[in-house]
Amino acid sequence: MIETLWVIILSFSLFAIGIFGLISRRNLLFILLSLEIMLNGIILLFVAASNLHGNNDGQIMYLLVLTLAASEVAVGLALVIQIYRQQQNLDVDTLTKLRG
Amino acid sequence: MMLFTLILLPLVGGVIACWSQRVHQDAPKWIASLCLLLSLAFLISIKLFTSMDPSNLWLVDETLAWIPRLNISAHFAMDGLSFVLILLTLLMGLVGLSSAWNEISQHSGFFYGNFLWTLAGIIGVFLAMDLLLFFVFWEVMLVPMYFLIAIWGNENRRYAALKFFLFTQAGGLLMLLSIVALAVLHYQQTQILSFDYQVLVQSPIDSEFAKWICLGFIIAFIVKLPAFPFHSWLPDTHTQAPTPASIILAAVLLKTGGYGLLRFVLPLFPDASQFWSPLMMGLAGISIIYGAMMAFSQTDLKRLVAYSSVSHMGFVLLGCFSLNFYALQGAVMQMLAHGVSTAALFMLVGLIQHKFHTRDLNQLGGLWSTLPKLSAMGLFFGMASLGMPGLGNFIAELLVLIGTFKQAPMFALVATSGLILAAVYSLRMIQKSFFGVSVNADENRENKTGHTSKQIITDLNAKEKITLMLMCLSLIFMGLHPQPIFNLVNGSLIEIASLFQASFQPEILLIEVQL
Amino acid sequence: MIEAIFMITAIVCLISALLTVTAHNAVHALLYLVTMMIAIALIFFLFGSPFAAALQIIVYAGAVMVLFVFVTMMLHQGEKSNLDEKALFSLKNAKGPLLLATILIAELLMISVQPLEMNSSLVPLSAISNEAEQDSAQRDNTSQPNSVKSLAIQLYGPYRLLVIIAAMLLLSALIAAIHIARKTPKHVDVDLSPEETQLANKQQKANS
Amino acid sequence: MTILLGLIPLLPLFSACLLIFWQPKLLLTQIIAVGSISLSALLALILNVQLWDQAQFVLQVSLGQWLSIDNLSLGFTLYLDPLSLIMVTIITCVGALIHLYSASYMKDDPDVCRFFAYLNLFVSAMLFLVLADNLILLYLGWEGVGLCSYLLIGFWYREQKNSQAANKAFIITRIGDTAMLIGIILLFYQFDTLNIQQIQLQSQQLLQMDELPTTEIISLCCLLLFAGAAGKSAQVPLQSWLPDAMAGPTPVSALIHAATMVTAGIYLVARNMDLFQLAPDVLHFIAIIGVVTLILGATSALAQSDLKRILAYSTISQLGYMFLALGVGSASAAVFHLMTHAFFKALLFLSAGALIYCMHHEQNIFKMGGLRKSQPLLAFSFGIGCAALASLPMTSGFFSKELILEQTLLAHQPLLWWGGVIGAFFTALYSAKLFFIVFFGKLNQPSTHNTPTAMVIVLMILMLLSLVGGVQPQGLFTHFSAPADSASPGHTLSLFQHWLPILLPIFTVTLAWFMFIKGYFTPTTPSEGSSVSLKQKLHQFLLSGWDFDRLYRLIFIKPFKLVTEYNRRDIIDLAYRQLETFSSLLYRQLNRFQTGQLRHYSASLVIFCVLAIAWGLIQ
Repeated sequence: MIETLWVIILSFSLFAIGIFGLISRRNLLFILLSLEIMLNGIILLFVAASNLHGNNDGQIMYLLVLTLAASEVAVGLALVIQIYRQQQNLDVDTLTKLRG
Repeated sequence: MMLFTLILLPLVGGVIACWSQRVHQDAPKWIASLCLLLSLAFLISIKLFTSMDPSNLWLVDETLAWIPRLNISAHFAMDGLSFVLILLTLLMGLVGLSSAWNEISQHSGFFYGNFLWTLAGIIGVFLAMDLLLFFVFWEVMLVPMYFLIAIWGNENRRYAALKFFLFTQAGGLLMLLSIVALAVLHYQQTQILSFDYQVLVQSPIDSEFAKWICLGFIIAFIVKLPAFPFHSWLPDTHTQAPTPASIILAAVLLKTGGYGLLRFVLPLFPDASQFWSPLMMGLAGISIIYGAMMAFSQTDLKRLVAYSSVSHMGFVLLGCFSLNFYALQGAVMQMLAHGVSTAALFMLVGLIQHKFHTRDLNQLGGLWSTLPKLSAMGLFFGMASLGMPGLGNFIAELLVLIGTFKQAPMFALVATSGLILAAVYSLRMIQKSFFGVSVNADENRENKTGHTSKQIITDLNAKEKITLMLMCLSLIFMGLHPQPIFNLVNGSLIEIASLFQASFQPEILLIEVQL
Repeated sequence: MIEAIFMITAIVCLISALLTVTAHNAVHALLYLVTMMIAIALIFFLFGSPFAAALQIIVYAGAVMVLFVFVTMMLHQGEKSNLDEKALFSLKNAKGPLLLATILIAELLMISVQPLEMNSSLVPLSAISNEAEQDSAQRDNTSQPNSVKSLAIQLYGPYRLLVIIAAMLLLSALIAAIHIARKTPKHVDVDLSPEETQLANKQQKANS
Repeated sequence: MTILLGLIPLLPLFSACLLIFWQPKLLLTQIIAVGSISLSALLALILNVQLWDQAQFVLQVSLGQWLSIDNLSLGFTLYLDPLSLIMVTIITCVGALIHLYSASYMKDDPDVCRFFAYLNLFVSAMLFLVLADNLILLYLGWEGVGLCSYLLIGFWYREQKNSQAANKAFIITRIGDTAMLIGIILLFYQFDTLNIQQIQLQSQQLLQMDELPTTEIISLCCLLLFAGAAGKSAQVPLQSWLPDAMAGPTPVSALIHAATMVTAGIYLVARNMDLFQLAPDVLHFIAIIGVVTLILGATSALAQSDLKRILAYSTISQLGYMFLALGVGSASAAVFHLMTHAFFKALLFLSAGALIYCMHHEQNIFKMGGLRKSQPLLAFSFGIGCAALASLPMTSGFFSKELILEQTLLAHQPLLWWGGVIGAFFTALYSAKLFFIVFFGKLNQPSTHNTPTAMVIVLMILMLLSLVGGVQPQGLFTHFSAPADSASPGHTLSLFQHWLPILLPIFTVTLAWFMFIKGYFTPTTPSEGSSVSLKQKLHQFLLSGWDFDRLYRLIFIKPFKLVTEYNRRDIIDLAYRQLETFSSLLYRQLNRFQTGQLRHYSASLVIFCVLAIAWGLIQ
């Protein structure tokens, strides 16, 4: 049988890798990618939990997260395109117009 | 329903006035004056036609359901004290109106709307018996006054309007806090959840929190009645407010603070106010002296009159907290007399500013030669403000001093030195503005003749003369024959005074209250 | 046996995640990400929820990743952007985030270890069918857990609000994406090379 | 008869209101003003005639109820008894004469109507003061009189110094009045009533009881009442306003600062004599103050060069005499001197006014010499006035001042008696000096036009009164048959003490004549050299009335101005503005956290999560 511990370790590590990517990468696209990794880590947990407790709530939650991920990516990528049009590069550190 | 219509009249009048500007340019003025006269007549009719049984303190008492779940009812009641103050409000409303007649030009509809809504709010404050209703009207009267100052004020009116609003708002919130705390404590002790004054006054709460709740109320009212530490909003507001707004502000808005002390602090917290009375009398003493000294050093006329009203309201605070029957009568009388005299002074200063476009004392001078009637009025009201016997202010200050000397001679001594300082600053005001030779009246006439025709400065016109003359007569009436006012206010003040002096046996309690 | 498969897919998943994060070339990163998603789909399958696995592959790996590929294709300048990428990210100047990520993993593991001493284990689909009968009684007649039928019943039973919200979410995202990505005249045309854009701007100024 | 009494104070009040509101032309104002005052003078005389025979009489008329709260009940009731009858007659008669005089004196002044309105208002306030039956009505008259003196001193408001003198007068008297108000309030708590007669009755009962009850409160009340009197009658601590009050027109100085207002203080103490008997040490203090003021006034008058200021200082010293008489307990001597002083001082002021009028507003005495020939009438009237002032025998001044000195002796106060005698010496000296300088010596400025007829008539009447005024009104003594007067009938004056006050004035006048011949009375020119001689310093010291002005400016005015000027921007307001600056400072600091860098935000997010989890783990 699959050890719950291992699943948790896997999803947490995926999550951590995602965070590492989020902070270290300066290209907006890669930030979105690492965001996806974090999401996958979480989805894994949801489904594992649903299986562990034997009911379908986890899977329903998985569906919701899926729609969330999809819409988030859509809007994110639209923004990326617009930014690219204005800045011609996607380096996050140059986008500081919203500072205080 | 009578009292509710009394509040509704100015409200509706305001709406019509505000709307009627589209119909005709100076329609709002007439509608506003009509509405004020109507409500004045209505008030008098209420007083005359209600039955006069001396046993029941309240002339008119009506409750309407408002928030049944929390047992909060729109409970209006009028007794002698609130009747007198509402009468003062309406009269000063008319005075403000007459001074705004030809001074307010741009979007006057909105101005008269705000003007009447402020009055409605003030009348509401004087009638509300339910604490939350009182708080609602306390805020309602602030908002239109804020607009009055912020839109039609003088040079940096926004700063002043904001400062005025913030000060009173902070006080108001503190009051809300103490209202809720009072209700909760009252509920814990007597299992009745009620915000109603008449219910709360039956069973004063006796816990060590009572002191702090009482302090909350006191601070809220002291901010409004500007006493020493919280007075710094008054001079700025008065210098920037347009004349009608500063008339209403000085004549009536300050009295809501005094009324609150008399109505809500003293009866609801008898022992707590006994505890706080030395501190408050000290504050009153300081504000009398501080107001007078500040008034002495001002060069701006409106600031000077503002600081003088801080000093005068110090007497009201002294009168309220010396917990003695004479002093309470004196405090009420001071509220009325100060209302009339300061309103007149502000009207005169407004006229001077309107004619000479300056409020600076150093540039004024020798007005007696150019404007004899205005200066004569200025002299009269200057004398009233320094407490010349034969006028209302003297009677008030005399009674307050008699009351305070019995309770705490030291504070009374400080207050009497305030009398001397009052003479000092009002004489300086009279001398610098009316006597002597006008410093630059001749020069600015020469260099002005270049482009404007010699600006002929007209003396008082008929309307202003009538209003000022009426105010003089009312002050003299209050000075020489104050008995009707004392009889009116007698009932409620005996109620309050009997809480404090066990030995106080008002043998005239049973006399029939007659006008 | 399932344990072994799980271990392998987990390792594959981790490696591909690490590679996506540290890749310089955008397309490589995308591909590594796709492999990770497929590995996760396999794990779902191992858990005994085939519907989730299918969805993962179809929607997530299929649709979302393809979207990414499209966008990279639009924005990728080929070699120039690879060079930029090397400038933008290098392991030696990513020390801070690395440290942070490791601390985070350590903490999360410490959390997960403590409450779960009672080593409950996940049982694949076939073994748990018997306990499901008792608790399925209170739920309305789901034949057996994790099957698509019971999922659908639940989805359109108690959770119908969730579906509506998800639909609304998708719709709004759709509209937002279209609106944001719309090409307004003053924007430079992304697929023109820089020289052509100056040309277009001159023409625009001429005729406006 | 009570209606007559009621009418006396109300007539001038009506005419004042009439003049204020109607402001008729010159002739009509004169008629109304002078008419109303002379009418009330007539009424007063009628009352005098009717009540001449009755020794003790009391007339009361109530004009209305003022206020009644709890047990404080005040009414507008007028109370007439011999003392107030005398005061009323003095005020109305002298007032009428001065009104007649100022009708012609002020006829070319543009706003005459305002002048007469104030003058009428003043007389009615004074009458209310004198006829008041309770202390608050007295205080109403008291402040009304102060107000009118302020308005009249500052009548020519164009010059800055006039209105400043008016301010000074009002504020100094206001200080005295506030002290008096405190005294009245304390009295109210002590005797539970403010009615003057009841207070006197209760204090008489207290006097009969051998053990005196809480005396220090009563003596405090008496002291405060005396402070009010000192303020109004320009006694030592509060006397610096009277010389400056000469800035007003001369009839004003004559009426207010010689005859009526300054005597209000004496009337107050005389009226409450029984109360003051309860506090013997306060009476003694009053006597001492009287002597000190008496000497101050006399010596300062010597050094003055302005005609009206000399008369002002002489008024201060004569008031000192009256307070001396009150201090030794003989109110009758004080009131008698008050009456005679009213007449001859009014005469002096009015003739001074006439003098200035014909010397076209020249007030320096050293510039008017040898007017004996050109103005014989003025010389004659001035002579009688100065004689009465110097209390030469057979003049009214002689009888009253000699009576005061005798009373001081009877009250076993030899020291005070000597003070009085020295004062009398100086008074005689400066009045003789004044007379000789103005009317003898060489003529250096011709007097142009002579005095109008109205003024002449008034001067004649006043001359008559100041000569014949010596006869003591019979009613005065019976009213004050207070025990203090006949305290020691056995004690007879020694020969020396009897004759000295009679011979002293004659001797000093001849001494003054010699000094005038020798030329001692030349104006002391201020020496330019740094070393100011002692004579210079003494002259400066006396000229400024013992330098009280500089003292007050140093103690009160300078610190007050310093503090108010420093605090003009209201420290409390400053505190609130600091609040404002603090919040904007805080804003700038916190603003630095929003760098706009996306990675900073996400990093801070993660750091926070790490810390949160760490904290969770530690718990």
